[in-house]
Amino acid sequence: MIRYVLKRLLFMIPTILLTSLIIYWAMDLAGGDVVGNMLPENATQEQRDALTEELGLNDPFVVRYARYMAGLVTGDMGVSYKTGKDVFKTFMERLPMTLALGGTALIVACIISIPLGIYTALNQNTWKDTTGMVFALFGVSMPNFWLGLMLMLIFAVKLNWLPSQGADGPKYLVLPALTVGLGLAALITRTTRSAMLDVIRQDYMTTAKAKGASHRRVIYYHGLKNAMIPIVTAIGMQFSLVMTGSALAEVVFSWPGIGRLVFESIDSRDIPMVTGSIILCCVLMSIINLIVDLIYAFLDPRIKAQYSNKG
Amino acid sequence: MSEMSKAVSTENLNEYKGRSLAQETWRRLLKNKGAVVGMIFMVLLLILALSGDFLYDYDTEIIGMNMSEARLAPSAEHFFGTDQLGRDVFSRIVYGTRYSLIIGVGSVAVGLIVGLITGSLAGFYGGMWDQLVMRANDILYSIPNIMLAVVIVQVLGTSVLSLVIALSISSATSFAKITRAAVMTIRGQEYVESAYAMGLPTWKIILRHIIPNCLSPIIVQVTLAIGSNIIAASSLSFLGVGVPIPTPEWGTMLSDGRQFIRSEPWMCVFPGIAIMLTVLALNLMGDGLRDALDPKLKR
Amino acid sequence: MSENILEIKDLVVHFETDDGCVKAINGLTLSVGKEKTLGLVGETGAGKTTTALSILNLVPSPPGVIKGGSIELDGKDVLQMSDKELEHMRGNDVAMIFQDPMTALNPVLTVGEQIAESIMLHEHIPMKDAFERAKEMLKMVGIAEGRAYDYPHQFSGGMRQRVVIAIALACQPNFLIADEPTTALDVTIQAQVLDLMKDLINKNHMSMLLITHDLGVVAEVCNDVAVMYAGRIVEIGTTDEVFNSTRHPYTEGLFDSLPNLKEQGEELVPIKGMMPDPMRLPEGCTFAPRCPYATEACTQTVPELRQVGGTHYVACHAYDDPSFRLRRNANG
Amino acid sequence: MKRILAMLLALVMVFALVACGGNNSTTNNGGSTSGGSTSGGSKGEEGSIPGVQKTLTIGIASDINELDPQQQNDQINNNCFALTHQTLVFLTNDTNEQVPCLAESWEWTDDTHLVFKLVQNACFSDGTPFNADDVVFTYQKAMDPERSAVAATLSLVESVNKIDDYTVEFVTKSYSNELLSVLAGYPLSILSKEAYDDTSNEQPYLIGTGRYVFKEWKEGQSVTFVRNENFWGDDPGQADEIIFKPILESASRVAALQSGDIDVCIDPPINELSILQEDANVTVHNQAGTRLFYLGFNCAKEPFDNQTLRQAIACAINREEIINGVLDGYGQPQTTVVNRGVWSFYDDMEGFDYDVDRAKQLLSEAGYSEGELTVDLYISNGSPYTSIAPMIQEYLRVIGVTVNIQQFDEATLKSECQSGNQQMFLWRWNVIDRLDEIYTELFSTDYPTNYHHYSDSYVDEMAVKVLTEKDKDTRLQLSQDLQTYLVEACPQVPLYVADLVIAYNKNLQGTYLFGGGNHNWSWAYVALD
Repeated sequence: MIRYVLKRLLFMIPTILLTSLIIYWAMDLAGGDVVGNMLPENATQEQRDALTEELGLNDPFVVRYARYMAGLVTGDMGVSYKTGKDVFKTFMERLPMTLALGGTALIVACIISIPLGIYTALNQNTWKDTTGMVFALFGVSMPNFWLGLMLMLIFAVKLNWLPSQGADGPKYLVLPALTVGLGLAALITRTTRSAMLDVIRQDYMTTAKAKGASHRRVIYYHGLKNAMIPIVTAIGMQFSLVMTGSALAEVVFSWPGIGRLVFESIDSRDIPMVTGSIILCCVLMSIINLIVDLIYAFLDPRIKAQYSNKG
Repeated sequence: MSEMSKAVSTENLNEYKGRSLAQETWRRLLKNKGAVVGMIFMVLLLILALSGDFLYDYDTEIIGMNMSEARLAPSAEHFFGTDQLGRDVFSRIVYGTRYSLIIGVGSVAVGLIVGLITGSLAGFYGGMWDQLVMRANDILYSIPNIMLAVVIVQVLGTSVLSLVIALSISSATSFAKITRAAVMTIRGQEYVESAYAMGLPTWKIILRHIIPNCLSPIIVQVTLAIGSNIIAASSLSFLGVGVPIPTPEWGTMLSDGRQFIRSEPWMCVFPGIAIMLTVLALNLMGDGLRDALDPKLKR
Repeated sequence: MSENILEIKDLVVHFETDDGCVKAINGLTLSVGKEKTLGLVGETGAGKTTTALSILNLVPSPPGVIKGGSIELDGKDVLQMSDKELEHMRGNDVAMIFQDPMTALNPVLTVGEQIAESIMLHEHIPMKDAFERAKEMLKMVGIAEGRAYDYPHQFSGGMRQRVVIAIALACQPNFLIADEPTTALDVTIQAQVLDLMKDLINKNHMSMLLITHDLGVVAEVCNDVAVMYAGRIVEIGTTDEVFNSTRHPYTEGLFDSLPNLKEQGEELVPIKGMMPDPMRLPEGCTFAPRCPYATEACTQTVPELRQVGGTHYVACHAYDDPSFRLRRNANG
Repeated sequence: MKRILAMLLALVMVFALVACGGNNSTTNNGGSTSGGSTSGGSKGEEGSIPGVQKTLTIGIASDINELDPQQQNDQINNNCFALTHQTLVFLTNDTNEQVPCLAESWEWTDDTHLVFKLVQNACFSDGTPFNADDVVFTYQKAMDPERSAVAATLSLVESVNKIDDYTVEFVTKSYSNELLSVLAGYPLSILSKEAYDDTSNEQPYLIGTGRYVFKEWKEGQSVTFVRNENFWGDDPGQADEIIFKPILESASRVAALQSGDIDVCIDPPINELSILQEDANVTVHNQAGTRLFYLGFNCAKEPFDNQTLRQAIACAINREEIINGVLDGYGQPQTTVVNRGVWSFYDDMEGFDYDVDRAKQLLSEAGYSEGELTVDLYISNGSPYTSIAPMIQEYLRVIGVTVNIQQFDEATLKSECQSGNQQMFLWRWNVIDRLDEIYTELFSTDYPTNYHHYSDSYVDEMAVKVLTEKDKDTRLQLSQDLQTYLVEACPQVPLYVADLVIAYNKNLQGTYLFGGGNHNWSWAYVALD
């Protein structure tokens, strides 16, 4: 097992190289005036040329990319064009915010969708099943900026229970997490439902009942553990989605997350920040996927066997 | 054994013989009320998408502006009210059906094909191929579709096509991931080994045995992805990399109507509801299809 | 009848599916004596497994509906029991061995855990102690203790069936239902498993309902035999009575379609026709269309079980005339 | 498996605690009145000065991006420097005149010498005294292109010399009516020479003589300033802390104001004003603006090198409809190129007002038949451009010109226009009092911000004359003639000057607002009722 984890970590290096190449090339392709973003409107052409020279933007793509990679290898991701702050530090400052938001949102999603998924699976094709589905779909078919605004208007403005935006303490987390969480709930509910439907008809469930296990235990202990594999896949996928996907929710609630950081830096062509943060996102994503795969093994011994002998 | 079959009453024999898989699935699909409602809605959408030009004249009624009627509340004359340029929201939604369907369905279709192939190969072969595909997935997954859209728009210019390509890339990654997970668990089953034993070539095994069996998680993802891609189009158009102005695409109408969310909510509410109903219809149909196709669910 | 552990009276079970109402069991009456083994024989689709599941009240509720009848286990009617009582009974008083070992075990739990669970549920002892007991059970069914930590996919078919048996016997139930325990196994393993079951039953003074379509297994293991056709018992009695002085035409048909080692050259005579469609059962005696001795009366009313010997009962109108004998044992 | 369930349950507990924990703290001190009374958090909490709320929180539309005055010229940053720094002269928001600030008095001794007498009792926030050395140091640094991004604005100044400790002399190439208002700009705030000499200080540019001192910038979250305890003037800041909070989504800003999380909402969306007006705790303030929005032409290349065609397009645009459609009426139309409210504003020339027939007639005169011409319209994404663009597209479609709209982020739009790739573009220009910001910067040949690529020697000469003409009446006449000439030449179609709209807590006092948004919050505070 350890060998497998090491192999995956080693594999991350070519991934990062490839990612940086793709993004650097993409930002190059995306064009846009980098220097224009940095200088005030009435800066003279000489000042523009001086800055372009200073940043080495006139050099051919290969030279710029090599220089960037040289920096990357030594852990220096360069400085943001827009704010002048170190890219790595800014990313790390915002990472806990996104993890907090993403994590809580996922918990919210799981609390809502796993029981709902099981409930709809148990009452398949009854009205309970359809209403459960409609509720689960409510989150994904409603754009999260709209959902966010509605929640904000109700809880912050009308009822004044919760702060409308900002990020100074746990109670600031409630509304954004709910907004993002509802968006995630749909896929997790659907996956739970179809997984449970498959599991309910299995013979070992009858064996469990024949042992005298209560209905609840059969469903939650025997059934859920088997159903967890596709559910964990869905959650793993959602978590990586939340990293950069909840940019709009972060904008609505002024939550300083990574989604918003990437969103703004692409808009202002802040190349070091975009490249740096997406590389770090990619590293994070690989780690998350690795964790999801390990959870697979923990959940499904057949796959663990596959990993250990595969090395 | 031959004389035995003769003796069996012919009546119940041909009853079974007649029903191929497709007819069987269709018959069972019709039993599921939700799926039927979903199908009817989708057929209606398809008709609207095709008949847009007959119902409305594009220049005058869809993008034509008359400020005197700007921002009217929903009324008999304008079912869904008018937007800030006085254009009738209802006709724009009806006409816009085609763009949203093209974006939603198109991007998911492309993504599905790419995802299925890479996912099943990764799941089936494992080893190097699996790592390659999965790591490529990690990369594509971490690149937000906002960035993909910006780059593609820069290369191809703002058009529905570039939007479809950008969204299909991000959908492909999720399909590949699901297919891989499904294929990995199914690959161990005996019927796959027996297919091997019969000497079938690998790609045939994948096509005939493995993919049909990992249909249910895929159908779930297809129906969801179409909805979320239509919504993603709205955030992209907010960034200016969506469909060109004045195309009446639902996602764009949603993000344009954003500023008026509290004062004139109908500009935002109705496109939102249109998307929501489409996603709901797709999912009910998808669910019905999933249950109908799943032989184990025969009762 | 001596004190019976199980008495089923007029059990009716239907499955209301989309395509129509499947009449799986139509008035089943059956009883199993204490420390006795009753073989339940019949073609597939006769309703054997449904009978087994109904004893544990495990018939899947959405499609399956128990229309009527009673199942008394140790004097208590299972169909009236509350969930609590059912949960207490299952695994403790009565246990079941399933047919397909490949799918009967939970793939994500270790074998030891699955056995220990039953002990833990009924004797309310912590998992750790239950796990030790589980190891002993494994030893009892001939599997090395160390393997308690392995997962089902690491065992062969035969070994898995042993685990299923270990699970069933974990709490020493006094009544065991075995639903074609050896069908999925090859012959050599089949013999081992049957021997194992026989001596475990004798050692623990248990009674068993053995469901099978293999008459050889019945002869070897069971005291009594009940022949089931289209959801009803058509003939019941001791193994000797049914094997040697067969009364019901269907039972005769079963024996005729069996290769007989003694008379090698004999022509095998299969039973004419096919199992009736459970959704459209014929009137009167369900076997009539395929019964060589069928008369007009057979298609009118459903024959009731009547006594034709010590403990030998048969449900066939032909015996209105007591002297009637099947060809097979014309002299008997 | 149990471990997973246990873990899930534990997380649920934590989350529930957080949620209800959150509720308890707000409900017990939450305001009882309906709607968004100032409740929760540090709101309504009294600061060190009795009757004054401890913090003043201002919700802004985008985050600041620079802390060094001379490296930028964005309004968002300048609003911060207004708190921490001061300039030689101060621009008033009523008469647009320069009044004494760090300079007591000043005079042009001759055409090329401007002498300032400095105040003697001023000091910086770290206590060091203010004198001529600081002024000389600040301007020498500002004029050096390597060390300052705003060197171009001082192109007229030859040198800055110290006469004595409290007198400074500016030597210029020629007399300029606009130099004083240039020096009033916040990028040219007076920096402390001692702070720069002290090499241990990494951010010497933070030291100023203003009423507040920079405390912390949490990127993307907030910028905080605390009151400068040893402020030299007699009217120090009232609020203990002033916080700028970037809230990008306009609807969120409004909700934040109503829920009391912020005290001032910059640029509330026009269509939500009616909702705010109904809210008893909020005052909606509206006054004439100074930012002119226009439709520009690239006069250097096909097809808009053709003046008649430009005039045809001008006649096709209906300004009133745009103002009602986009601004709900909160704006003033204008025909001339000088922003309404600036000295010598003259709008009575005939010009090219909305007249579809005349537009069609001019179009054919320009040599184009209906439906023949297709042009690109470059705009920046976000409002109001995405609302105006479709209207212009529609107006031109009516007269037979097809418009393709291309969206860019702001910086890219500016560079596209600068390099002349555009044909038509939508842009804006905020001018409070300096005419050279229009004539020179917008219409003089080869000036970097002359996105029209318009070049006319007559206009270049007139621009210099207006800049240097001392006599007021002749200067007025010159400016009005130039405006008439430029409207006829039609390098751009001026659309409207948007009103300033701002919403704030009804107890807000001491506001000092400018039509173009360069507000000075150093006197502002929230009075506690």
